[in-house]
Amino acid sequence: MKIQEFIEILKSKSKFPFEVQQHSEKRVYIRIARENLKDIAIVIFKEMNAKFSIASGVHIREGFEVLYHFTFDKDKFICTVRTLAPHDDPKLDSLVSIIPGATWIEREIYDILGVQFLGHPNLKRLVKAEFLGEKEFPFRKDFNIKKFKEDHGLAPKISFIQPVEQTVKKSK
Amino acid sequence: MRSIIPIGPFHPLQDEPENFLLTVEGETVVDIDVNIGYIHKGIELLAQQKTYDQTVFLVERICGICSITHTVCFCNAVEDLLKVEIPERAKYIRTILGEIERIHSHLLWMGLAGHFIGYNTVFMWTWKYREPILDMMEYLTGNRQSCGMLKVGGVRRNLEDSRFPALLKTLSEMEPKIKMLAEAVQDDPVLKARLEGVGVLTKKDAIDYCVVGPTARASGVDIDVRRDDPYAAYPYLDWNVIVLNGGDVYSKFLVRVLEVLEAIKILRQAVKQIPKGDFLLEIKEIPPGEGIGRYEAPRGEDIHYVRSNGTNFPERLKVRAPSFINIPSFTASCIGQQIADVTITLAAVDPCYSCTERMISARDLSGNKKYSQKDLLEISHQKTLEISRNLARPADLPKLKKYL
Amino acid sequence: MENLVLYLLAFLVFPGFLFTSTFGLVVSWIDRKVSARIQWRVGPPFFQPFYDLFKLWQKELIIPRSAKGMAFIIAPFIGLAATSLLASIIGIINLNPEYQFVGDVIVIVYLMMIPPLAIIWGGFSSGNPLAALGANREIKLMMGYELPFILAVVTVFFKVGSISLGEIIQYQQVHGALLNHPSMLVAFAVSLLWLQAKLGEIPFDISEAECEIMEGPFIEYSGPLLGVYKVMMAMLHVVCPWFLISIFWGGTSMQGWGILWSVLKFVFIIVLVIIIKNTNPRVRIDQAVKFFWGWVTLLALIAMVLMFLGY
Amino acid sequence: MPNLSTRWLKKSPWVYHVGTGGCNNCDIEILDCLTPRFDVERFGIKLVVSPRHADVLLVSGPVAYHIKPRLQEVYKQVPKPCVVACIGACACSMGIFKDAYSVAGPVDKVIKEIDPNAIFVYVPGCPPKPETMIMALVKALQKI
Repeated sequence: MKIQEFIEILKSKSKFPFEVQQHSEKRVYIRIARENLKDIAIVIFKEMNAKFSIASGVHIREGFEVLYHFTFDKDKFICTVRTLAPHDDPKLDSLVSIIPGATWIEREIYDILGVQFLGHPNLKRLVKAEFLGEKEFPFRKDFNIKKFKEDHGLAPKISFIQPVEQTVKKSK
Repeated sequence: MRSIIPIGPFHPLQDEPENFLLTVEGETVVDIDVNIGYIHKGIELLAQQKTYDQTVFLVERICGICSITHTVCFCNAVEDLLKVEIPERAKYIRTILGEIERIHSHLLWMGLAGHFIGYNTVFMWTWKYREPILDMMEYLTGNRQSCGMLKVGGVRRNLEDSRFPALLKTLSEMEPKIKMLAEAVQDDPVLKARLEGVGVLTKKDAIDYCVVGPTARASGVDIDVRRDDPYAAYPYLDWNVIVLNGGDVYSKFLVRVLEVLEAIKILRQAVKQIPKGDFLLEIKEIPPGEGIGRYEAPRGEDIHYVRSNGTNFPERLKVRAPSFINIPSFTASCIGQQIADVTITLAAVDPCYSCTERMISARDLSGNKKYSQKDLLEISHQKTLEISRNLARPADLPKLKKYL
Repeated sequence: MENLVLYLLAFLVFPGFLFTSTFGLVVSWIDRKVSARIQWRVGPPFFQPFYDLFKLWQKELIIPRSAKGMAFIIAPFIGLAATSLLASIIGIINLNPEYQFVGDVIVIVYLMMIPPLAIIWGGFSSGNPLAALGANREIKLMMGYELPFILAVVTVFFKVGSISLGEIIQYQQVHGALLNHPSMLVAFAVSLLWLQAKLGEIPFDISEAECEIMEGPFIEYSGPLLGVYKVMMAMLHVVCPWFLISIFWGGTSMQGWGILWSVLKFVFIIVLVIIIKNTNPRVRIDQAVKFFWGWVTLLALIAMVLMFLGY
Repeated sequence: MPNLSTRWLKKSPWVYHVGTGGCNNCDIEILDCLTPRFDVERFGIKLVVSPRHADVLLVSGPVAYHIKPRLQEVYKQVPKPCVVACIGACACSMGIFKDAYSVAGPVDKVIKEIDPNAIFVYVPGCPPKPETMIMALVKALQKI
């Protein structure tokens, strides 16, 4: 199955619009609206037997972009589905009910970017459990590491080595 | 009676801190929780403050054992972004380094596996066999691990042709020893009794949990990035993907032994076929865009996602290490096992926490239970109190309570 | 009064505490050195066990808050005292079989159960779940290995027709070592397996498996108390083989070439233990108990049947 | 000070290994020291599995935020006198992870918070070679 064939099959099976951007022979990116996320996951994961690899969340100007990477091992290409959650309403449908392996990564994205996943069975904070505030998300662009480190007492105080007073006896 | 056995955070089972909470009935495990995240450092965020050249050194330090893995994977991702083809010689050099790393990583695991089941002689012998390979790494690149050889667009330094004969000599000295090890594993009745049928991960579970690498291949799932998404010089070489159907620790052990033999085969061909010429492609600038790199690490498939905005610094780097996907499969393979078998089952995945935790901390896999340090202490205190109640006279109880 | 002084000397100096512990530490050096040689290493220097012990003696003693203080402290000393007593009884009777008393073998077998019991007590009292698990395993293992061993000892009783160690040794001085009989050889093999488990060596070091439960019962012990345990284990490495030599292999003699021959017998048993230790992985507790109650007990019964048949 | 305790400590240092967020490199090099090529048992050095038995803490890696209280707890459990050996560039100075947001500080800073008089040995390198570690330990024990 080449990427063109894959796109054709996808077009015939899905009833919603999507935008295709072919990067190279092995990589293809598909942009969809966030309402259709679950439908496309069902088509790709359940019907076309792709392997779910990982999702990445990026903070861009328009909002939070989440990319789901699906690998087709036999056909030697990766299909990446990208979708956008806007700033004022950072919410996406959770894929856990379709792909059990997405549990950890959705929690991670929730944790670092603050994107809510609707329908996730156990959406809790992960990495910043104890020391980051509820509204502090390290991967957002407005996160200031320097200020954060100073607030939490993590900043290493730069101290130059004090010159040792040398008591050299001058010979008279 | 149910009780909870914490393994870790500091436990000789792993060199790295992690925490497993085993709920046991007698000696049988009925539930397992995985707590990781003790060594989360935030490498992905740190990468955004470093230039592409510096990031190579940073990803090298995601994991010391997979230092070549992550660097090659990152370079693959950036080269995918740039859509460039690197020089042939660089491809071969990457292959050679990667396979040397695979051999030393697998031997390392085998030794540790022997150590976990109390077979220290195996530990010492495999690590003795591993030393010449590390020596070769030092001879070729200048450092035993974390050699800093990779650069976007090729490799930073050349491997001199005059040094390859020494590599071939080491390999031919190693091969009979590895074969002996493979035979010893197949023949030793005690080792077999201890490993066979332990911690079985069925093929269905393997597909459901999306496991990768030797863990998947031992369960009969035929995946290998070197063949499925070729990078470096693998398309030009002749080798086999090892797939076994057992799914138990014994199969995982055997897959790794056989993969070492395959790696020796690959190395011999690569050294023979390596072309002369350029080894570094000059990269002037990195345009806006995104790229995905894949690499077959000793532990499984590694994926890097890089997004550039045209500046010197990557806008986003996402790392998915193989252990991240493999660790959840503990739930499938550990429940119903004996405590004595759990350690080797956990180790059989060859979990690498440095890789996994560059961004993630997982808690409470089963979803409903979570014990804090305090709860655990409380539980263990209750248990000791109960035991002492059974052992001691009633008159002593107030005294005992004082100590608890 | 004079007797009391002599008894005290026997208990504290020779062949009791001082002699056995010194000899035991040398044995533990042999253990580490031979293991190292098998693993292609050089191994520690000769005085290493002594250095370790002196260092432990100088270290700080920490009693964890969760531990039950008195039991935690007393347990190792009880084990040590029992082992010293064992050493003096076995040693004196070996020196002069006239000092026997009726049923001393039974006393010895009972006393040999005290060191593991001390470990179990210490483990439970330290209030650590892993230590409790290790102690738990030690109990199961003890139940496993004592049965076949007692059967083997009973076989000796029937063969000699006596239950005192002195008479067993005297019988062997007259009729030659019991090992010359096939039935006794089988019983000796059973006892060697018992020895391996008793000394807590691989493949039966289940209770203190370092990779699974981190030294088990010893996990919370530090400094001098750990040192006491170390000495106790070292002494057990002398006492248990010595007992086996006494009842199966003609005992030890302290005169002329007899000393050399006794030491050779001893070294043979110890090296056998070390080799078994280094060529086997650890077994699971259920496998170990099944092994002892199944195959080893069967072997002990075979020995008994052979003995009654006159072999 | 010619203390009796340190005299024997030199002869038999038992080490306990704590990984606090390094990249594994130093950890496996520490294990390498035990194996036939280097064999630290020659010097009486032994890897123990419980901090209660330890004389030397080998700490590898920058101290990640989550591991900080655990490291301090382990340090409290070690019977004194003991030595803390910072293995690798990260443990000595946080190395490449200096700017990371979840790193609490180098090892000496973290341990000095609970015990200002702790004794430290620094073994720089990324990763330090096993020979370096052995030399550092032997030298450090000669000095105390």
